[in-house]
Amino acid sequence: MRASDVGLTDAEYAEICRLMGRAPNALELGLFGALWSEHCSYKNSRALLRRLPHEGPDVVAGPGGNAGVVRLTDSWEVAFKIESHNHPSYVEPVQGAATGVGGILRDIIAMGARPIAVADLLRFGTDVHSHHLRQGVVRGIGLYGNAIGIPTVTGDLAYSDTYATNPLVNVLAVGLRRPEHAIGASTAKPGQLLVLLGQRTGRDGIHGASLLASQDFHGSEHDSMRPTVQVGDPFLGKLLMEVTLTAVERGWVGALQDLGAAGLTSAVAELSESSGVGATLWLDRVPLRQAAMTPYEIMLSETQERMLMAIDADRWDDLKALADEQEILATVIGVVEPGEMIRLLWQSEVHAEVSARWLVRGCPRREVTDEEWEGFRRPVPRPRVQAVAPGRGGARDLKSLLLDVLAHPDVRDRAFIYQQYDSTIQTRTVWGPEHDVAVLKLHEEPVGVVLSVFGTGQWASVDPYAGAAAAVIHAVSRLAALGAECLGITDGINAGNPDKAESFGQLGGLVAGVADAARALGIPVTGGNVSLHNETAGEPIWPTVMIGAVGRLADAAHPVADVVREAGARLYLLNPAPLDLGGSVVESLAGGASPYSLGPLADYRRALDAMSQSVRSGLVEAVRVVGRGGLAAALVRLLLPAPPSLGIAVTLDEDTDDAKRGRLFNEGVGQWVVALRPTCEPAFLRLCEAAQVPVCRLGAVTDVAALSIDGRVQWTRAELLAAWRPLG
Amino acid sequence: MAQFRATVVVTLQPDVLDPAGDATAQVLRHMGYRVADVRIGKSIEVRLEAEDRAEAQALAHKMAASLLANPVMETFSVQVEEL
Amino acid sequence: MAQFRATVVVTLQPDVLDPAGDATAQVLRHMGYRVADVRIGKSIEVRLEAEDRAEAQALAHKMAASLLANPVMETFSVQVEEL
Amino acid sequence: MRVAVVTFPGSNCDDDTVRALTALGVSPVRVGHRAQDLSTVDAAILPGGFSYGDYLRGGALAAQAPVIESLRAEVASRQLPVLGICNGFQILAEARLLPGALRPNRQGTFRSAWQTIRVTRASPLFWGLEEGELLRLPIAHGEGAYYLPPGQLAAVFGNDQAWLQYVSEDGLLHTEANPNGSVANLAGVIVGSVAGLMPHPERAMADYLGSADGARLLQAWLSGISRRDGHAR
Ligand SMILES: Nc1ncnc2c1ncn2[C@@H]1O[C@H](COP(=O)(O)OP(=O)(O)O)[C@@H](O)[C@H]1O
Ligand SMILES: [Mg+2]
Repeated sequence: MRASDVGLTDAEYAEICRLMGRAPNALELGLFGALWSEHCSYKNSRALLRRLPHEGPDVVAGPGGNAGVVRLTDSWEVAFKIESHNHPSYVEPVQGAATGVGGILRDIIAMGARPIAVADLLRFGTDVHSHHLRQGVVRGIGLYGNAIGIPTVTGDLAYSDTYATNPLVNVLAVGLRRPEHAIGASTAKPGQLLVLLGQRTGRDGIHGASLLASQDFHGSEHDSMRPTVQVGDPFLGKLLMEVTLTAVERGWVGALQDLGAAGLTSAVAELSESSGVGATLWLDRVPLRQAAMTPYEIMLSETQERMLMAIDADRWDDLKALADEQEILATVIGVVEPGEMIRLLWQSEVHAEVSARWLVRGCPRREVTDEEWEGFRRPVPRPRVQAVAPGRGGARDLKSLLLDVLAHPDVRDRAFIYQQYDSTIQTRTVWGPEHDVAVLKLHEEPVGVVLSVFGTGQWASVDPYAGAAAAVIHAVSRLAALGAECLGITDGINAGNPDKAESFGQLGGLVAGVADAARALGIPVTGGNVSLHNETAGEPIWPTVMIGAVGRLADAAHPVADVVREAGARLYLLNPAPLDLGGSVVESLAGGASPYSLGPLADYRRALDAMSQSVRSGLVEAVRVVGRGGLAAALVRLLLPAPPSLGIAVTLDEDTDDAKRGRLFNEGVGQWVVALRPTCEPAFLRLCEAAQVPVCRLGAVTDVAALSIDGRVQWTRAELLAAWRPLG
Repeated sequence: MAQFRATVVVTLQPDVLDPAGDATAQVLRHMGYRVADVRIGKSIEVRLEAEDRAEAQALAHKMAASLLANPVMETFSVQVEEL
Repeated sequence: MAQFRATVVVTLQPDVLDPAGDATAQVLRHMGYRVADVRIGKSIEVRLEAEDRAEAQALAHKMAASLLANPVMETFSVQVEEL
Repeated sequence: MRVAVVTFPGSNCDDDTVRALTALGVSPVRVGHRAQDLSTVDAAILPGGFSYGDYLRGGALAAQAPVIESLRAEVASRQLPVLGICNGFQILAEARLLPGALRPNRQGTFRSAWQTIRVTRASPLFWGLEEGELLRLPIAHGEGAYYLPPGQLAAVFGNDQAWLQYVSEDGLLHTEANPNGSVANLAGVIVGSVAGLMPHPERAMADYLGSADGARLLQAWLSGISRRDGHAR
C-alpha cells in the first residue's frame, strides 16, 4: 500500500515516518490516511476556524467536542451542531440523507444530550435528476427522524444548477441535557474498559467520509473503491440512544464518543487524544457482520449506529444487563492505557502501534497569515451602487412580478416537504416548519428553545464574505423577531477543492464573513462542519454556508404572532435596506447575479437590539423578517394565514418604478415588517429613534381582503395563495 | 404486439445491511423458528407490451437497471412470461 | 439438520389498490415504456434449518402465514432450495 | 386507576403518552413487550412509534410480542379497555384485535399535519364524546391508509365500529379531507373494549401546542373506564 492509495501526499508520508521514527505498516498507514484526510483533520480549514469567536457568557462547550453546548436555564443545557452528508446523498439519496440524520443525532447524544429537534438545509439543482434526488433525500430524512422519534421542525431549501451534480444535504440537531449529565470524549481514565455498543461492524463505507468526501468525485474513476453504501437503521439507533443516555444518566459513563467518519479509528483516537491517554484494542473481539474482515477493514468501517464508551470495570455488568434488556450488543473491545499510544491487537499480536496525538494533531495543516485573512474580509468590489438596472425584473409588470417571485422555487410554500417530517412528536413544538423559526417549549419550564436556520445560495456566490455575514445576521434576525436571545450559532461550510486558490479564497471568505458577523453581533460560534471538495469535473459549487442559530425565549407558549390579526394595525419597515437587488430572487429571475449588498456590521447589532426590545416591551402585534422574495414576500406571508377578511394596503415613499421594485424586492438582511396597534405607535417610534434605527411607515392592515400597493396594484388573497402554494 | 408479464426481483447486495431483514429474523427466532438470516427484497410485476419475448426481456431489464433497482446497493433478476 | 433457503413472495391481493405500483407505472410511462400496470410485492429470503426439504417447506409456509404476509390484504407463495 | 402504557422496542410516543395521562391525573404504569401478566391493570394504551422500525409492515413484528397474548386474554375474559394510537392501532390490527389493516399512505409518503376528525359513533368507552363532535388532532404516519377487505365496510358501519373519520375543517366528509387514502375516511375503529386511531391525542394537550382536543379525547376514555369500573380517581 502506498501513501497515495490512502489519499496522502509524499510529504505527509515523510512526516508520518518522521513522527514514528520508522515507516508505518499498511494498517498504520490506513489509520493515518483516514485521520489525516481533509474530512477528519481539517488540514485546510483549521487555521481559518480558529479565528471564529467562540466565547460567551452562556457557552458551556465550544468547538472541539462532538457538539457545542450552551446554557439555557439553570437546569438545562442545549447541545447543537450541523453536519454535512453531501456526497453520500448524491450516490444514494435516501440512505445518504438518513445516515446523515443518524450521524448528527449521535454527535448530540455523545454530549449526553437527548435530541429534541432536527433541521435540514438542502440545495439541489433544477433538472429532473435533481428532482429525484430531492425526493429521495426528503424521504431519507423523514425515514430516520420520524422513526427514531425526533421532530424535524425547520429547514432551508434552495435551488440552483450549480448543485445539480453536487447537492448539499446539511442536517442540524439540537439536544437537551441536565448540567449534571454532561459527558464528552475527554474524560477517559487509564484502566477503564472500552465498550463498543450497537450494530455489528460490516464493510460499510470503508474510505467513505475520509477519502471520498475529501477528494473530488470524478464518477466512474472511483468505482473500484466505491464503498458499500451505508444503510441507516433508525430502529437500532433508537435502542442505542436509550441505552447510551440511560447509562449517562446513571453515572456509569467515563467518556463517550460516537463512531462517525473513519469509524473506530477516529473514535478511539479522538477519545484517547482528548483524554490524554492511550488504548489497547482487541480487534478480534469486535462483533462482525461479515466473515473474514481484516483489521484494516474493522478499523475503517463506517457502519452506522455504534457508540464507544469508556467505563469503570465494575460498571460492566450493569451496562451489559441494560444493553441485553434493550437487545443491543455491548462488547468490551479494549482498555484505556496510560501514555498516548494506541495498540491494535489481533489474537494477542500487535498489528499497529501509533500515538493518538500523531493521528489527531500530527497532520501538517495549512496556516493562514493575517494578511491572507484581511484579504478574505475585503468585500468584492461592487460594480454599481444601485443594481436595479433596467431589465432586472423590469420587463415584468409589478402585478405578475410578485406572483412570479411567490412561485419561485426558493420562495414558494414548503408544505410538500415538511409534511413528510413528523414535527409534533415530543410535544414541545409550539411553532413548527410552517413558521420561519421553530419554537420548542420545555416541558418543565415556561422557557423555550428557538431554532432558526438559513443558508446562502446566490448571496454568497459572487461575494462569499458578504453572503456569509448576511446569512448569520438573517438567522439571528429571526430570533430577534421573537424577542429571543441568541445563545450561539453553528455553521456548515460547503466549498470546492481547497488546493485551488479560488476555492480556498471562497472558503476563507465564508469563514471570515461568519467570524466578523458573529463578532459584531456578540454571538459565539460553538461548532460547525466543513465540507470541501464539492465539485464535479473541476467545477466547484457556489461556496455555501448554512447557519443554525439557537436562542432562549422566556415565555415560549406565547410567541409574538407572525400573522396580522386586526384591521387598523399600522405597518412599519424596521431598518429599511438600500434599494439594491444584489443576490435577490428578482435578480435571478432576470438572469443576473451581482454581489450581495451588506451595510456596516455594527448597524445590524443596533437594529437587532431595537427589534427584540420592541417585542419584549409588548409593543409589537405581529412581525416578520424580510427574507427571500424581499419585503413583498414578507407582506404576503404576514397576510396569508390571517383571518380571511383582512388585507394589507401599502404606500411606498419611493417615486420611480425601479426604486419601488428595489424597496419591494431587495433582500437586505436585518429588516422586519412590524404590525402595531395604533396606540403602541409612539412608543415604538421613540424606541427606534433612541436606538438610531431607521423605520419607514408602510401602511396598514385593512378589512379589504387583498394586498394593495400605492392603491394602484392589487392582488386578491386567492391570487397570492395560488402562486405561493400551487395545487398538486 | 403481445402482452407479457415481467417479474423483476430486486435484492440488496450481499454486503449491504438489511435492518428490516435482521429485525424480522429476530422476531422469527423469538417465535421459535431456527432462522439463520432473512433478507427482504422486492418482487415487482410489470405488465408490458413487446414484439416478442426477447424484446420484453430486454425492456424489463432496462426498466430494472434504470429505475426499479438502485445499482449502488441492489442487484436484480428478470423473468418474463407471455400472457 | 440441513440448511435451506426459502423464498417467500408476498403479493397484494388482486383487488387491493397498489399506489406505489401505480406511481412506478406512471414514471415508467413517462420514460417511454408501454406499461399496462405494475404491482409491487416482497421477496423474502429466509435461511433456515430443517430435517428435510418437506419440513423446510412447511416451516416457511407457517412463517409466511403467521408473520411474513398479512392475509387481510396479501397472498404468498413459498419456494425452498437446499443449500 | 391503573393504566398500562405498553411499549415495544422502537415505541417512541410512550413518553408523550405518559405525560398526557399524568396531566389528566392518572399515573400510568409502563409495561414492556415481554409482560405476561396484565391481570392487575384497568386499561392499556399502546402508544405510537416505530415498533421494530416498522420493518416488514407497520405493527407486524410487534404483534408477535408476548404482551399481545396477555392483552388478548384480558380482552376476552374481562373486556379490558385497550386504546391503540397510531403504531398502536397498527399493532392491534396486525394482531387481529381490530378488523382491517393499515397500508402505506396513498400518496406514498409519510404525512404529518393537523387534521380535523369527526366522532362518527359515540361509544360508552369514551364517555362524554358526542356523536358529531369535531376534534383537531395531529396525524403523523407513513402507513395510515385504513383498509378493509371487500364486504367488511358495511359490517363495520353496521356494527357501530366506525368510530372516527377524517373530515374537512368545517366537518364535511369528502375525499379531499382524506389525508392518506383510508377507506371511507376512517381514522379510528372500536370493537368491543378495543379502540384504535391513527391521530395523536397525546400531542394535542394544550392550546399552545395547537389544540387541547386530545386532552378531551383521553379524558373521555378515562371517564369511560371509571364509570364502567366504578373507580374513584
Ligand atoms: N465551520 C466550523 N465552525 C466551527 N467549528 C467547526 C466548524 N467545522 C468543524 N468545527 C468543529 O471542529 C470539531 C470537529 O468536527 P467534526 O470532525 O465534524 O466532528 P464530528 O466528527 O464529531 O462530526 C467539532 O467540534 C466542530 O464543531
Ligand atoms: Mg462526532
